[in-house]
Amino acid sequence: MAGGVSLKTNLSGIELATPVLAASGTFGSGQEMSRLVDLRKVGAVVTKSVTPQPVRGLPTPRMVETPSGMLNAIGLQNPGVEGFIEKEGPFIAGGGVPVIVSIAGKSVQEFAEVAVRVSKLPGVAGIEANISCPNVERRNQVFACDAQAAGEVIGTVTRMTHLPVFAKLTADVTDIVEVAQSCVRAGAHGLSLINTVLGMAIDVETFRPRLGGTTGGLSGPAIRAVAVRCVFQVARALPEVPIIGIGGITDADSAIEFLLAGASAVQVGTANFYAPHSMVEIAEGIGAFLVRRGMSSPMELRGRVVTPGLPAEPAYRGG
Amino acid sequence: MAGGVSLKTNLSGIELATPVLAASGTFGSGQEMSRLVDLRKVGAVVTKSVTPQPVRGLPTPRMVETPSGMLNAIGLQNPGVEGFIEKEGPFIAGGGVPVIVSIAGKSVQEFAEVAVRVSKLPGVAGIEANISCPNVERRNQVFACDAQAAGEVIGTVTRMTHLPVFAKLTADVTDIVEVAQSCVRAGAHGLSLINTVLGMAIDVETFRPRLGGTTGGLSGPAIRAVAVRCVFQVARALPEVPIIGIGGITDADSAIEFLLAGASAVQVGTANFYAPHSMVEIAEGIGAFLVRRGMSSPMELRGRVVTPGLPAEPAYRGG
Amino acid sequence: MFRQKCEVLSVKRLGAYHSITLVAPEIADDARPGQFVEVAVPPEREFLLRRPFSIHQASRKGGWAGTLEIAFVPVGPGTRWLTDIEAHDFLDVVGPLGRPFPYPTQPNSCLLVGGGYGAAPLYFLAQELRSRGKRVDMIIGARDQERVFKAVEAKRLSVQVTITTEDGSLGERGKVTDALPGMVTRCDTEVVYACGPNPMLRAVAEYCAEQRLPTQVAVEELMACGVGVCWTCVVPVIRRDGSGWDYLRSCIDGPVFSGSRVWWEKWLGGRSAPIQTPPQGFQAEELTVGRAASWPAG
Amino acid sequence: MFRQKCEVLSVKRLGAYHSITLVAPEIADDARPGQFVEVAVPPEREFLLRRPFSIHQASRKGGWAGTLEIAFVPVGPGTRWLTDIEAHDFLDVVGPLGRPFPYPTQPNSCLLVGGGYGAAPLYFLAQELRSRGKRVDMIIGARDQERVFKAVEAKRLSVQVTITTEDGSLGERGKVTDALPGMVTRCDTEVVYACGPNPMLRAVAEYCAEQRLPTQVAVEELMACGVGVCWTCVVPVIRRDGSGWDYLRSCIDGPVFSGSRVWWEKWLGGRSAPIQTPPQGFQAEELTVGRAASWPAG
Ligand SMILES: Cc1cc2nc3c(=O)[nH]c(=O)nc-3n(C[C@H](O)[C@H](O)[C@H](O)COP(=O)(O)OP(=O)(O)OC[C@H]3O[C@@H](n4cnc5c(N)ncnc54)[C@H](O)[C@@H]3O)c2cc1C
Ligand SMILES: Cc1cc2nc3c(=O)[nH]c(=O)nc-3n(C[C@H](O)[C@H](O)[C@H](O)COP(=O)(O)OP(=O)(O)OC[C@H]3O[C@@H](n4cnc5c(N)ncnc54)[C@H](O)[C@@H]3O)c2cc1C
Ligand SMILES: Cc1cc2nc3c(=O)[nH]c(=O)nc-3n(C[C@H](O)[C@H](O)[C@H](O)COP(=O)(O)O)c2cc1C
Ligand SMILES: Cc1cc2nc3c(=O)[nH]c(=O)nc-3n(C[C@H](O)[C@H](O)[C@H](O)COP(=O)(O)O)c2cc1C
Ligand code: FES
Ligand code: FES
Repeated sequence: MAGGVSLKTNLSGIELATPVLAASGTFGSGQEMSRLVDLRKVGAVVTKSVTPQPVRGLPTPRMVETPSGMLNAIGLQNPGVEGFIEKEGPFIAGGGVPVIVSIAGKSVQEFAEVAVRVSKLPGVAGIEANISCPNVERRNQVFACDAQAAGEVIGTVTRMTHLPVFAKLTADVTDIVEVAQSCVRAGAHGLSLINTVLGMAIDVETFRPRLGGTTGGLSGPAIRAVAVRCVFQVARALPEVPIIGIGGITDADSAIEFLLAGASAVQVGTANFYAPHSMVEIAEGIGAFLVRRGMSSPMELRGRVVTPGLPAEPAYRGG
Repeated sequence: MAGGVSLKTNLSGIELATPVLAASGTFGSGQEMSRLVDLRKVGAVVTKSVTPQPVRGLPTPRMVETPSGMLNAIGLQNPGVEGFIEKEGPFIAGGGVPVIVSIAGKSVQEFAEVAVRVSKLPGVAGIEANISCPNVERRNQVFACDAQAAGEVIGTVTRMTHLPVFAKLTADVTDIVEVAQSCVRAGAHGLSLINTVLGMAIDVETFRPRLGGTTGGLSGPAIRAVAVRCVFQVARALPEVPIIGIGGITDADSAIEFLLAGASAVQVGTANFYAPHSMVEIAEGIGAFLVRRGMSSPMELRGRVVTPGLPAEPAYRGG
Repeated sequence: MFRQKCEVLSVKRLGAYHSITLVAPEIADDARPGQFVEVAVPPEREFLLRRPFSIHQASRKGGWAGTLEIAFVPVGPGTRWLTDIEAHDFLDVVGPLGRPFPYPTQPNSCLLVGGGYGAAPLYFLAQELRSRGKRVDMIIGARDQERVFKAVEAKRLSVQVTITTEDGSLGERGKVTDALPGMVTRCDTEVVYACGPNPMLRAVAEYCAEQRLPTQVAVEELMACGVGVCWTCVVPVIRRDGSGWDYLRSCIDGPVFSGSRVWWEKWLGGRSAPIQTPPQGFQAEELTVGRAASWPAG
Repeated sequence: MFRQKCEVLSVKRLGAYHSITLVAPEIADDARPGQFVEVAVPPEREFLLRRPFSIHQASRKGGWAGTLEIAFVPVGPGTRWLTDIEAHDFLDVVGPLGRPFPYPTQPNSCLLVGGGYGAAPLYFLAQELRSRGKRVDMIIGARDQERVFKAVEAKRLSVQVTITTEDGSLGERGKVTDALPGMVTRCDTEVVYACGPNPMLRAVAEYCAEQRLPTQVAVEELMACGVGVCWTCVVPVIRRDGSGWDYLRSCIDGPVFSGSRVWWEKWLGGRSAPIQTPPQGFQAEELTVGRAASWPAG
């Protein structure tokens, strides 16, 4: 790249061509999208979350557009870990792009199962534990909404694999720093912030929820400010831990916001749906920005946000 | 109104001409806006939050636009309860529009002080306790982020006043139902959901937060889905409690979404800034909707959302 | 599948419809009837996602070589925005997408049934079928005359045509399904193709199942990506081996499915009359359209 | 204060500037120099808030009676959208807003200093001052020739004029503040009015304080509502009685403030040279412009 700039990024040991990754559930494993996107210019692909058994998912409608965002309620539809390996194994082994496998489960045990199986799969670069799903052993409370449960999952998964493990957290908690700390104590090699924000929309003509699953996850630019805040809070508390910033990233500037807030890399989700080329453009844009600022690596931006008046947080939500 | 429809709404004893209120901090006390809006067509005005002593507020910039929303960090600037009474007392006593006074404080004691003083003010229709502000007695944790602290404030305020008291909650919690229940147990006559969502934006040129207060509150259509979800969750758990739905309401349809989710009334905030007439148009739109559906009162819409597949919640955030 | 910035060659009004003809050589070259394209909306809007539109026409040869036509009725922000598009503007288009209508191998008498904008892809299909020596008949229906899409074109392309409108403002008063039995008999129909509102597809599919007529229907579900990665666009489809059913992605396993394998009751609710499609262990005796069954999953 | 749907009478280009003339009788009738209007952006955009623009011209009499003109440079989505506005389009406008420039009571020699689009309101002000028999001189500056707003107009309205550009492409090379001392001497300036980038206003105000010259400056802060209810647009201003300072709303207590009472250091940071404006107990000896001090707070 121009001006001695390199976008190469080392994420907890994973070598990436760029710090811009595809977010889970928005890019498959890369196979389908390879026809539209040059995968060599993609940092890595985080797969759709995989569970031990096949999951059929929720009834339609599974999405609804909201202002500057969308709600989705897929219900983790996936072919199960065996079906996943059959479908995606060869592609992943091919090594065209680093693949981080997102794993999910209804119990600590299920996470462990998938982690073990996935770790044996050639070519897998890392594991992202999607702990933003309901825990059947705790009245369906979401793992990531409970620091202890989150720590249990991560502790078990890290013991089960040699691969770097990223804990993917939700912003729908009173204190995300507490959950983050618990995951790091349990051995997480990095944190992925954030998953979608729980929301709902209602059809005023039919009086029905616009989603078959009633509630769903809000994504897109609408949640960007929330995600930047979460990355900022966690990075302040855990400056050593690699963070992947996620939430409403659509262009280089929004990606750079996350790096300045403390992220080492970013994931692009919803934008892939309408702008499949955006990850490549964002990486190029970051490169151009670095050149313009006379910097040589994205890491020079990490956590560089200047905050004189701290701690102003927790701020006056109420105006 | 046409077809025997009446928008009259009784909110915990307060008689309102329409179920559409002005949200705190977005409409003053009504004086300034009376030159642009016919206040007789406004359900009620919730004032900017008032504290015991004058508060100077945070340095600028105090706002930044975000996709389909805005962040604000005002820092509760207000003239203090005495200054407030001096400035707004006569207008409130005038009774041109029902006025609900929003009160805030750094401690339970401060809330009590303002509540007492405000209760003596002629013409005040009710009190909204903005408990989404930092509690100096608990390491600045926001009252509304702690069910117990929230309950303490509401318990004290309700004891100090004869006026109906609404507890205004934040969505930035793991379990908003728990906080809501605690407030209701403590005597809240109603709940206002939701306050702004904590967010942050960074200027990529200066590396500085775009807000003088570093973090700030996200408002506008971007948060609507989150607000509808909160109203839905709380209404399911507390079907008897009057709820005022707040968050990204811009038109009759978005207001009706909140009513269907379980709200008895709604507040309009950010939309007042760019469309001062919107509260009036929303009320008229609700009226037209009722006529079209052969209904006679907004209360007929309350909580009418049809949810066969429940409980799907807590839903699969992670897709 | 390609992503192209396509220049708008021309825009037309036909009754309630707007049509846009695009210069899109690669897409047009691969396009087959029943496939669709995803059109990007402009930046700085509060709505983000591409809008899917069936390929109404794709010309590989002749004066219109390399062009693609879509037709739509404005129903919301995206389609309203599209009505302002003018010649020489550029649209960001991804396509061709999805599984097209399969062609029958043995000689066949084909009845094409289109409701509303669902008629758009059927003329393209009719041409392809005729060029393969098939007999084509058509039923084109809509709410009213304004919404009947290209009645004249239907007459030009088919042996027999029935037009239906719900208000009777054109052709027979009623729904396309009212005209279905009569046409099937008159035309000795051997296979039915349908595109239109999902409830219409269901009625057609259920009637054809009763009559043991193979059907291919182009369904419509909300789509976020259009390319198979988001799993929002699924439809419940019975496995060919009857071992159960799956949610298949209508953007790549469809939008065209065999009408007898869509589990309508599960998808659209209510009770399926006359035939029920139970979920498990049900032998989905597929009524094949020649090699249709050999098409990709679904 | 009114809200009006205003028809666009005409749009113009002047160098880097676009200007829009609106039919807005009520607003034009009340408008005074230094006040502004808030223009609504269209629905379905990801940005929501009205955009504030100074009133460049407001004609109460003559051929242009009841019209209002604003001028701007496209810098972002709102202003970019405005560049597509054409005659006969309608804009949703709220105004007139804010505290206008006060006029001196005693005879005065007035120097008007404008930077970039900050020059826009000064011609309106110059006319009003002249009609009150004041002497008007002007310094108009910008980055380059393209951004010098209406140099000719400046010459027409003032006794002496200095044009400055940072790149020297027009007039003297440098900033308006470089030309300030010379002009003040040459013109026996008794009061200075300034509008432009906040750092420029600060430099002007600090120079004038040194020279004990009264100044009125029109500041700019981010505004969400423009009508005094959101408290986003505040500027730190020293109390007249010196008992301290307050954050005053620039949308109603301003945008025009007495330059000597804005606490520049607090607002814009850095160190204030030459004079410091300490926060507490500081006697803000206001340099009054005639009855200026008798204007609403600020
Ligand atoms: C494969 C496919 C092919 C299509 N072909 C055409 C076509 O040729 N011509 C045409 O006019 N339209 C077609 N559509 C529908 C078209 O995509 C939608 O009408 C369009 O996306 C609406 O966008 P909008 O912003 O104008 O309205 P929106 O506000 O997005 O939608 C308006 C209304 O239509 C509903 N809606 C939107 N998209 C869909 C959908 N995909 N399925 C069901 N309901 C929906 C919304 O829920 C809303 O009630 C097709 C859809 C699919 C999936
Ligand atoms: C009282 C007042 C009068 C004004 N008069 C004029 C005028 O006559 N002509 C003119 O061209 N502009 C004027 N402005 C500035 C104008 O309002 C902004 O340029 C405009 O809102 C930018 O909108 P946008 O969507 O095009 O760009 P945005 O994306 O909103 O802003 C572009 C850049 O300008 C900055 N910006 C936006 N608004 C302001 C503001 N109010 N103060 C400081 N920085 C800002 C943003 O932070 C961003 O960096 C005035 C502002 C105020 C407060
Ligand atoms: C500029 C601004 C100031 C606000 N000030 C207050 C306040 O003082 N007290 C309060 O309880 N809420 C305050 N709010 C929150 C609003 O009352 C409302 O809860 C929030 O904006 C969500 O509604 P909206 O999306 O319609 O704006 C403020 C919001 C904004 C945008
Ligand atoms: C349709 C859809 C499906 C998703 N599926 C998953 C998933 O399976 N696992 C997961 O961890 N996150 C999932 N996500 C969340 C995204 O990975 C990402 O965290 C979120 O969308 C925020 O990023 P964005 O605003 O860029 O989309 C999904 C998001 C969408 C929109
Ligand atoms: S629309 Fe995304 S998978 Fe079909
Ligand atoms: S802009 Fe809202 S108070 Fe000034």
